[in-house]
Parts: sequence; C-alpha cells; structure tokens
Amino acid sequence: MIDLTVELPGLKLKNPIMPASGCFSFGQEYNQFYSLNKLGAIMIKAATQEPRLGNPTPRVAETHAGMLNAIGLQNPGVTTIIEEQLPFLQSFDLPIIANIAGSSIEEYVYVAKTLSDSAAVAALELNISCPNVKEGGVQFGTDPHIAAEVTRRVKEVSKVPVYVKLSPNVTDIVEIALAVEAAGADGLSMINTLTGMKIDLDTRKPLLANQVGGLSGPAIKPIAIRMIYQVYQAVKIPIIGMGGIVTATDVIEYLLAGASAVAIGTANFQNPLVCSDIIDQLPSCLTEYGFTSIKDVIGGGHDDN
Amino acid sequence: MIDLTVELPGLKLKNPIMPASGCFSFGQEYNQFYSLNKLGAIMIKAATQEPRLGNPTPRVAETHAGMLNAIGLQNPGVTTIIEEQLPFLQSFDLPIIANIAGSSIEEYVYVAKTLSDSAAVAALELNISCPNVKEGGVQFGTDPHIAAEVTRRVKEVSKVPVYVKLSPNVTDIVEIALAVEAAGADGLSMINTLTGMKIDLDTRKPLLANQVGGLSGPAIKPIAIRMIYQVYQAVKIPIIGMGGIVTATDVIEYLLAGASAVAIGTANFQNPLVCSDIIDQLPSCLTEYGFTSIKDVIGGGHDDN
Amino acid sequence: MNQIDASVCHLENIAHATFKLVVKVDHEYLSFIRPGQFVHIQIGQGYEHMLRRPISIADFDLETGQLTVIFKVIGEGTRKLSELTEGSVINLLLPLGQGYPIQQLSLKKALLIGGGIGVPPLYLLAKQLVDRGVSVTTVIGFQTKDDVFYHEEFSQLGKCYVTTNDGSYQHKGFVTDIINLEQLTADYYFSCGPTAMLKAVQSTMVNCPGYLSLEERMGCGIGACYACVISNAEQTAYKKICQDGPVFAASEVSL
Amino acid sequence: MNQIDASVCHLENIAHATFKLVVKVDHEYLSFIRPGQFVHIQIGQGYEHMLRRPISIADFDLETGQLTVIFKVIGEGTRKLSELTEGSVINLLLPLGQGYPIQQLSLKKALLIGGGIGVPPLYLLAKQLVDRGVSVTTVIGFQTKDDVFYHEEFSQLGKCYVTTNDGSYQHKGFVTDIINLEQLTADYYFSCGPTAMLKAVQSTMVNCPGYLSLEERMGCGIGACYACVISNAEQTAYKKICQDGPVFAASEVSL
Ligand SMILES: Cc1cc2nc3c(=O)[nH]c(=O)nc-3n(C[C@H](O)[C@H](O)[C@H](O)COP(=O)(O)OP(=O)(O)OC[C@H]3O[C@@H](n4cnc5c(N)ncnc54)[C@H](O)[C@@H]3O)c2cc1C
Ligand SMILES: Cc1cc2nc3c(=O)[nH]c(=O)nc-3n(C[C@H](O)[C@H](O)[C@H](O)COP(=O)(O)OP(=O)(O)OC[C@H]3O[C@@H](n4cnc5c(N)ncnc54)[C@H](O)[C@@H]3O)c2cc1C
Ligand SMILES: Cc1cc2nc3c(=O)[nH]c(=O)nc-3n(C[C@H](O)[C@H](O)[C@H](O)COP(=O)(O)O)c2cc1C
Ligand SMILES: Cc1cc2nc3c(=O)[nH]c(=O)nc-3n(C[C@H](O)[C@H](O)[C@H](O)COP(=O)(O)O)c2cc1C
Ligand code: FES
Ligand code: FES
Repeated sequence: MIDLTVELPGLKLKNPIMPASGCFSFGQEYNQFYSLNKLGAIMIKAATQEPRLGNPTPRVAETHAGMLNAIGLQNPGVTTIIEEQLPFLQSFDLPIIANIAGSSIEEYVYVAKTLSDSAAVAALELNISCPNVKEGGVQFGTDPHIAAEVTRRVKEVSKVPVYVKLSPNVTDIVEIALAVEAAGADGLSMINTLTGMKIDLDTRKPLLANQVGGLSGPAIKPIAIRMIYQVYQAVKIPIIGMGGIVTATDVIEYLLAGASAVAIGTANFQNPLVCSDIIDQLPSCLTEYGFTSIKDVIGGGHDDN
Repeated sequence: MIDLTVELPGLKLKNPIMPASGCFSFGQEYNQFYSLNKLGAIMIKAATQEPRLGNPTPRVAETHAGMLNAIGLQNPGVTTIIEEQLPFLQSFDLPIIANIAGSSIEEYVYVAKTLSDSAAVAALELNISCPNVKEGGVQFGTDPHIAAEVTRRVKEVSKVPVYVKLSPNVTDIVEIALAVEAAGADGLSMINTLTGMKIDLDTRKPLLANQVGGLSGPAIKPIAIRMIYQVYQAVKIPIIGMGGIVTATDVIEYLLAGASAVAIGTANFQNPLVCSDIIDQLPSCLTEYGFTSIKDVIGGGHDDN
Repeated sequence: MNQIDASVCHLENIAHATFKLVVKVDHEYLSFIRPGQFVHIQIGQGYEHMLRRPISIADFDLETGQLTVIFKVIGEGTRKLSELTEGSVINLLLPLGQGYPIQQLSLKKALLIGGGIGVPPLYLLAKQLVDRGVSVTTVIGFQTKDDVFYHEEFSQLGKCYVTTNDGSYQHKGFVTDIINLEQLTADYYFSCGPTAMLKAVQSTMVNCPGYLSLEERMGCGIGACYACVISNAEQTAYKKICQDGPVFAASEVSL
Repeated sequence: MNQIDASVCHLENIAHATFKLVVKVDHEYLSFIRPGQFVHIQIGQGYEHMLRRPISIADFDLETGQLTVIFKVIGEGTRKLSELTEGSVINLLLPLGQGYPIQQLSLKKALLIGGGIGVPPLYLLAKQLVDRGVSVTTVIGFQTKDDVFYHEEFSQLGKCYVTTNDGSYQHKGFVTDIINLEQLTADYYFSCGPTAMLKAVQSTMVNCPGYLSLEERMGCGIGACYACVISNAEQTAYKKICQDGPVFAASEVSL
C-alpha cells in the first residue's frame, strides 16, 4: 500500500486531497456523504471581516466541461465563522485551511489575524483574486507589488503558514508567484477561476446577475497545469494545485506538474463523493502508472526529476 | 429570409461565418466537403517571411471540450503562399483574410507588405501572439506598447484593412485593444488560444513536444465571450469573434457579446461541415430567438442596445 | 441524502416538450421523501455537464420502488433526459430540500396552485393530503392547450381547475383569475411555479397562510456552494433554496 | 472524402483490450477504399471530444456494405468505442489518406510485417494482394499471447508467422528476428506498427523496396491543420501523415 501522506508547511496531510474553497462550504453538507476524517485537509469558504451577502442570483451557469460562478464572497463574517462553523470542523482529525478575502489590505490583515489567533486553523489561504476597492477595483492578484504587499502584511500577523492563492487572469503568473514568495508566502495555491461570461439568448443579456463569473471545472485544467508547471520551475515553496480535477489520474497529472497536494472544487457538484472516491482510487492508480510513493510523483514531469 | 450580410472594413461578407486561421489551411481540403463559395470569408494559415517547419510532433492533444495545439507556424513562406495557394482561393467568390506572423517587427512588415501588394487578399489578420525574438521571447500581444508598434508599422505598409488578433493570455485585454485601436487597427480578431499544457502519465512528461500549446474549443468560449464583451464597450472598431464556436446559437452569443462576425476553428476537426451547417441553420436560429436582422444582434447583449 | 443510480423504467411524452420519467430505485431511499422535495440529476456520463439538474419529485411508489419526475425540455440537460432509453441508468442525489411541512399543519382544506413545470410536485402533495383526509382543490395554469398535463390525475383527487393563457383549454387567464373568480379559500395554500405567478399568488392569497416553492439555478444542490440564495423578507439575510427550501412559508420570502 | 453516419452491426472483443467493430455504410462509400487508408471516428455526441480518432480500415465487403476496424483500448476514445452497442450510430470521415499503392507495383511476392494495432490494415492489404495473385507472407508481432489476433485469418491467405515479445505464443522475439531467421524476402514489403518496429524493419529490409504506414496524433485528419507531420529523409520538409500518408515508401521518410 502506497503511503499517501504529504507534509507541507503547517500541514500534515493523510493524503494530498482536499476540497477547494467555496465549493464545500464548512464541510457539514458533504459530511452526510462520507466522513470528513477521510480528507487530507479542508479549504473552507472565504471569510471577510464583516458578513457579506454576495451577489444577486443567478450566480452560477453551466459551460462546456465547466461552470461559471459569481457567488461574491457571501459569508457570515470571520467572527461568526470561528464561533459557529469551526467547532464542528475541529471535531474531525482534519487540518483546516482558512480562505481569507478582503477589499483592502487592512481587511485581509484583520481576517488573517483573527483566524490565526483563534488557533482553530492550520494554515491560511490568501485569496488575492478579490477586487481592491482602494485601487479602483483592480485585483490584488494581478499586480505583483500589491500581491506582495498583502502577503507581507498578512505574514506579519499570522502565526500559521500562509498559502497565497494565485489568479490565472494574468499575463505572467511566474512574476506574481515570485513576488509573493519573496514577500514570505509559505506556499502557493493555484489556480483560482478564469474570468468568463455567458449570454442568455432568451434575455439577450449576460446570464449571471454579476455579468462575469469565474470559470472552473475540467475546461480549465490545461491552463492550470501549464501555470503550475511554469511556477514550479521558478519557486521553491510548495504548490497546492487545483482546477478541473475529477479523477485520480488528474491528481497524478497535477503532482507531475509540480503540485504537492491538490484541491477539488467543481467536481463535488457533479459527484458529492468525488474526494472520497479519488482517495480510494489513488493508491491503485499510482501503482498502475509505476509509482511507489507520492514523493516520486511530485514534480516528476520536469526534466531534472 | 433574414439577410445575413455583414460589412466590415475591406470585407463584404455574405454571412458572418468564416473558418479560423490555422484550422482550415488554404481551404482546399474542406472544399471537398462543401464549396468555399458558401463561406462569409476565409482566414488562411499564418504566413511568415521564410518557410517554417514548425514544431516537432506530437503537436496536438485533446482536452475536455477542447484541444491543445503547438503547430508552430509551419508554412511555406509568404511568397510561396501567394504563388501556390492563393490562386486556388481567388477562383472563389470569397474574401481572403491573410493571417501574418513574425518574430520581429521587420518580419511582420515584410509579410504584410508582400501580401497587401499581391492584391489577392481583402484584409490582413495580424497574429500578435507570436514570441518576439528580439525582446527575449515575450509575445508581441502581451505588451500594449509592442502591440501598438507592430500595428502601426504594418498599417504603414498595408493597402488593405488590418485586423489585429489579440492574445487572451493577458491581465487586461481592454488595454491591449485600446492600444492597437489607437495605433490604427481597422478591426480586432479575438481570441487566439490560451496557453495550456497536458502531461502524459505514461511518459510522465508534457505530451506536446513543445511542452505548452494553445487551448481552443468550447472550453474557452466563456473566456472569449467575456473578453469580447469588455472590449466591445471600450473600442469603436469591429470585432471578429472566435473561440469554441460549434453551433448557430454560439454564433448568436458571440454577436450579442459584440462580435460583428465570427470564425470557427477547432469545431472543423469534429465536423468538417460545421461552417456550412451553421450558415444553413443561422437564419432559422435567428428567427427562433426573435431577431429579424444580423444588425439587431451585434452588440445586443449590452445594456445600451 | 444519498447519491444513487436509478434505472429508467418508463419515459413518456405527456404534453408539448413535457416528459414523465419513471425510474426504479431501492425502496429504502423512497421512505423519507416528502412532497416538495427534489432530486438532483446528473446529465450524461462524462464531464461536459458538471452541474446536475434539480427536478421535483412528482410521485413515488414504495411498493414498486418507482419514482416519477415530470420535466419540460428547455435546454441541453432536459433534452438529454428526454432521450434516455428504458434500462439506462441515471445518477440522482435524493431526497433534497425541505418539502411542504404538512405533518406540522392542522388543515382540512388545501388549495394547490401550480403553473407549468411547477405543477409536478403538487401531485405528490395532493396525494398525500388526500391520504390524510384533507380536501384538496387544485388550480393549475399553462401557456396553451398543448402544455396541459395531469388534469385527469388531479381531478381524481379533488376539484381541479385548469387555466391557459390563451384560453385554448378550459379557463382563459391566470391561476389567480380563477382564484378570484371562484373565490377559492383554504386553511393553507401551496404553490409552485414561475416567480411571476408566485408573486401574484402571494398577493392574491395575502389573507391565507401558504407555502411557496421557489426555483433558482443551482450548483451543489445541498447547501454547500451558495448559488441558490433568496433574501428574507427583510432583505438582511439570504436563505438557500436547495437546503432551506425550495418550499418556504409565503411570509418568509420576498420575491 | 465523405462524412457519414454508420450503424454498428457487430462489436467483438477479439484479444486483450482489442475489439473488432463492424459497421454498415452505404456501399457507394466503400468502392473507393484502398488498403492502408483509414477512417476518422467521432467520439460521443457532445463536445467533450473535439478530436476524432484515426483507425485503419481492416476490411470491407461491398455486398453487405460492412466495414471492419480493429482497435485496442488505450484511452478514453477507444474505451467509448468499445462500449458501443449494436444499432448505435457513429460518425466517420472516410476514406482518408493514401493507401498502399499496389495497383502501381508489379509484384509476385509480398512480405507483410505488422505489430500490435498495426496489424489490422495489413489484413485488407493481404486479401487484395491474394486476389491479384500475389503470394503473401505475413509476420505479425504482439506483446504476449493474450494480444494475438487474426493469426487464423492471415494463415488462410498465406504463410503467417506470429512473434510475441515474451514467447508465450509461437516465436519469441520481434518480427525482425523471424525475418532474419527465416531469411524472408519479397519483391516488396509492407509494414505497419509502432515506430520502433518500423525502424527495425526499415534497416532489416534495407535491400528490399517497401512501404511503411505511420502514426501520429491527428487533428483534422484531412491535411488542413498540420498536426501530423513527418520529416522527409533529408529533414528539409515535412509531409502530412493524414494526407500524404499514412503509407510512405520506406525510402521517403526518416523515422
Ligand atoms: C427545486 C427545483 C425543482 C424543479 N422542478 C422541476 C420540475 O419538476 N420539472 C421541470 O421541468 N423543471 C423543474 N425545475 C427546473 C429545472 O431544473 C430546469 O428546467 C432545468 O435545470 C433546465 O436544465 P436544462 O439543461 O434543460 O437547461 P439549460 O438552460 O441548458 O441549463 C443550464 C443550467 O441552468 C440551470 N437552469 C436552467 N433553467 C433553470 C431553472 N428554471 N431552474 C433552475 N435551474 C435552471 C440548469 O440546472 C443548468 O445548470 C426545477 C428547478 C428547481 C430549482
Ligand atoms: C493512420 C492511423 C491509423 C491507426 N489505426 C489504428 C488501428 O487500426 N487500430 C488501433 O487500435 N489504433 C490505430 N491507430 C491508433 C489510434 O488512433 C489510437 O490508439 C487512438 O486514437 C487512441 O485514442 P484514445 O482516445 O483511446 O486515446 P487517448 O490517449 O485518450 O487519446 C487522446 C488523443 O490522442 C490521440 N492518440 C493517442 N494515441 C495515439 C496514437 N497511437 N496514434 C494517433 N493518435 C493517438 C487520439 O487520437 C486523441 O486525439 C491509428 C492511428 C493512425 C494515425
Ligand atoms: C461555486 C464556487 C465558489 C468558489 N468560492 C471561492 C472562494 O470563496 N474563495 C476562493 O479562493 N476560491 C473560490 N472558488 C474557486 C475554487 O476554490 C477553485 O480555485 C476553482 O474553482 C478551480 O477548481 P475546480 O475547477 O476544481 O473548481 C470557488 C469556486 C466555485 C466553483
Ligand atoms: C490547429 C490550430 C492551428 C492554429 N493556427 C493558427 C495560426 O496559424 N494563426 C492564428 O492566428 N491562429 C491560429 N490558431 C488559433 C485559431 O485561429 C483560433 O483563434 C482559436 O483556435 C480559437 O478558436 P476555436 O476555439 O474555434 O478553435 C490555430 C488553432 C488551432 C486549433
Ligand atoms: S445549490 Fe449550492 S447552496 Fe444551493
Ligand atoms: S491531422 Fe490535420 S494535417 Fe494531418
């Protein structure tokens, strides 16, 4: 039996499989399908300083081999999350990775500090794909300087390792990755969704109330694999990979590209047992492709490996 | 019967449907399936100054609802194209849009001048997604200044309208669109492919010999629609839209987003008759959704329309 | 909440673009179903359709293990469902959502008001109400004659009025027109249909307590993705239609 | 060159993960087929598989309108083909590529050399050569016993040697081992199989004129996308395998 454990900053994972932020809420619902104890970790829904109601509906649309979402950071605020959601999750043997969001650096810092001080979470995932209100809506994640600045400030207050979640909507993902690494990021999480749109032929207008939404699912996998492959060659910190993973072979492809662990988002909607199924299938799938340990696989797609 | 004609700079189109560059060679092969006279126009394969052999194989890979290609600009060089390929196409009632590529501004200018002087083509499509050798491989299409510069220089020598084909691999597509519009582009063509990668689990290495390739097909449609929607609101020049079109409803979605005509690439491989089928179905499809003319549809997805 | 495979027993075109689909499932999954709940159906086998389709449970039979849904073909997913063949297998999440809380209500007289594809869940509701000795009156509305279905089935359970927008079948007009015309009253009303209809019902029936079943585009279907929210009456918080609904007390939601 | 729908008559598992698929097509499409040509098969109905799969034509029968291909399940597309049911319809482009130019050759003695999934096109070739009075010797190689197919069929057309890498069926070794051992000669040889095998064949048979059938990942399958190129012997130009090939004179290509 292949050892599936992976160790990353702040995270001792039973296996490299975790649900992606925003697709798994705080775990309660999927725990009806299988025990959360099975998971390598959980990435919980984005937290902001104050409660947010998010965007009007429709918030999701299907696309070929993918979907668009514009949930809009709906969440009850960091304090309520800590008080009402985390105690349930803490009853499991499960590292919690808290996804944090904000509209200003101050908000990121506040949320990061509050979560890290709560001692309930093993790591933070810094979602820098949010629009920066102060800078006129440009995303934190698309400018290397702002990305580095928010990383640095969050690192200053966080007692737990910080994974920065990169936006793929950029000309040069390596530049951003290097900037946040230099700013102290302990790891990277990539990729977030690509900005897309669908137009409803009946109403003749964008289908999502928010007009644009984030594209996820198998459609984006080749883009994620390319970005992880490129970033892996440039940085030294580990990468948690995501984007369109549905099967154990997808997981192996991500690990070969350079991810040390993976997260699964959209596929949970098609198959609520997908994380559990992949965890079951991964050992035999690794064996089938001739691997004897997870460590062999990570980065194995690169020439010097 | 709905009038399908569309007029664009240099192009009187019988209908808004044309095959996309690189997916249709110089038309001979698909002419075995239906007469090229049926098409609104044809976008021919990229031409460079000298013949190019392109990349080693494998050059294509399938992805979910899409494909990756790394053909690498294989072509017999602009002079041979004019001498050996265009005479065949000129025998049809069919505007020819010549896709031009290069590794330096001088090469673009040479190819543009040669094609425009040949009087065989109705318009040029400037493929600025090629790596700029002089600038260390950065793409012409990802830097607004270089994109504008190559547009300006090509416009200086071209007697026919110039459509600039935008790369989607950028943080801000609107910025690039505005830069090439200001530099004199007569129209835009968007989008080119997104850079992606697939790893072969058997060899454990990138499947394409070139490692990365361009992602096309239905998977990328939401990204293309979003970019066209955003660019349409910013520029005054017309847009030829492309990316994942397979059906007549896809065409309407593109027109609503702001395209004045569309090109079809990958779908030709699944169905060699796809352009012909769409041209047949478009009138009844327009009627079904309550449109009485193509002009009603173009940009109809925007609030002020 | 379960994820199960179900095999297709029967598929029938019962009205314009409207299909009745009967599938066989293990009876253990049926015993907990309450009217108003829905199934979340996977479309196809591959990854072209990453989202399931929510469809109300129209009927089930504990003895035969048959579960019935009725759907209208409006897009790619429902079209694929309409092309299923007998014996083929579809994957369902079930039962999802909160149904009509009829166990908690003391009622003698119920008014069921449905429009279009909002009609199906009312059939299971009507059956269960009649089983409990409740007198059931149904008003169902459709666009036109060709869209009408289940008139006969509802008539067997009580008085049933049918309206069509163009008057091509029974009464011309909207469901609310009949309610006003016939001065229909009840201890509780139960309604499901397009939002415009629900709004009209909500204001027509303002003096009667009632329940509305809502629709929204869904992701997970189980409360994990926040796709399917609706504001509370005070616009201060959202509820999730898939988990807290799709049935809500009419006083609880602002449409 | 045509795009046609064909209905599945017969699907049979003839060796380990290897299937024989017989489809019915209008006979007008069969009359122009030459051995070595291939069909380009659409996978599924939706848009999950944008690329077709090239598969060699293994046989056809003008009278029954039946066309046979033999394929090995190696990925998603061939797996879906292996799950087709009788009567279902698949879409084909055919006939594609240049076949073995047997009309232009004057030959009495032919040596056919195939490996694995390169064996199928040689069957149609063998039949047509035998019809023309050519004496045919076949050498076909497989990994192991379970992979072997069509030994019997080839034996009916002439002498047939089978090699397996592990010796579990007939001769142990590679096809070239048998050629050397038995000192097989011919006026022309015709070979199809993995590149490593073709290379070995090319050098073993260096004194005999011959034809090789090549494989490459394809896009369009008809010469329009430049996916499937191979360099000429001088490395100065490319040929398209789908259009100029898949069959090339052994002297024409450098592997
Ligand atoms: C709780 C609930 C119960 C329902 N019960 C029924 C029923 O009993 N019978 C019936 O015919 N229909 C019912 N619907 C509506 C049904 O879900 C949609 O008609 C169906 O999802 C359309 O799918 P499609 O693939 O054909 O359309 P497409 O437009 O191709 O679907 C694309 C996406 O949009 C979503 N979508 C499109 N229209 C709707 C809609 N009206 N509501 C929710 N999602 C939508 C789809 O689920 C899918 O994710 C119900 C909806 C909900 C929320
Ligand atoms: C001219 C020609 C004739 C062929 N004849 C036969 C035959 O008679 N019997 C047979 O079993 N196989 C044949 N092959 C190989 C066959 O095309 C591949 O095995 C098949 O495409 C694999 O598809 P898949 O979806 O199962 O694999 P996947 O790996 O899932 O396919 C993904 C993509 O890669 C391509 N691909 C993968 N492997 C190959 C390959 N070896 N050659 C070409 N494309 C590949 C597929 O076409 C598809 O586009 C032939 C190939 C060519 C080029
Ligand atoms: C409905 C939905 C909600 C999401 N919410 C968040 C979020 O709150 N924070 C975040 O960082 N990413 C969020 N994401 C992005 C996912 O975590 C993930 O990065 C992306 O969807 C790619 O993975 P996938 O293709 O497996 O879904 C969300 C994605 C979806 C589909
Ligand atoms: C095989 C292949 C070759 C291509 N070659 C070119 C090219 O030479 N020049 C160019 O501008 N775009 C080229 N493209 C991009 C297409 O023209 C088009 O922009 C892109 O594929 C998106 O459209 P689609 O999804 O309909 O294929 C190529 C695409 C493919 C798939
Ligand atoms: S559909 Fe996901 S929360 Fe309702
Ligand atoms: S597959 Fe397109 S040229 Fe050969």
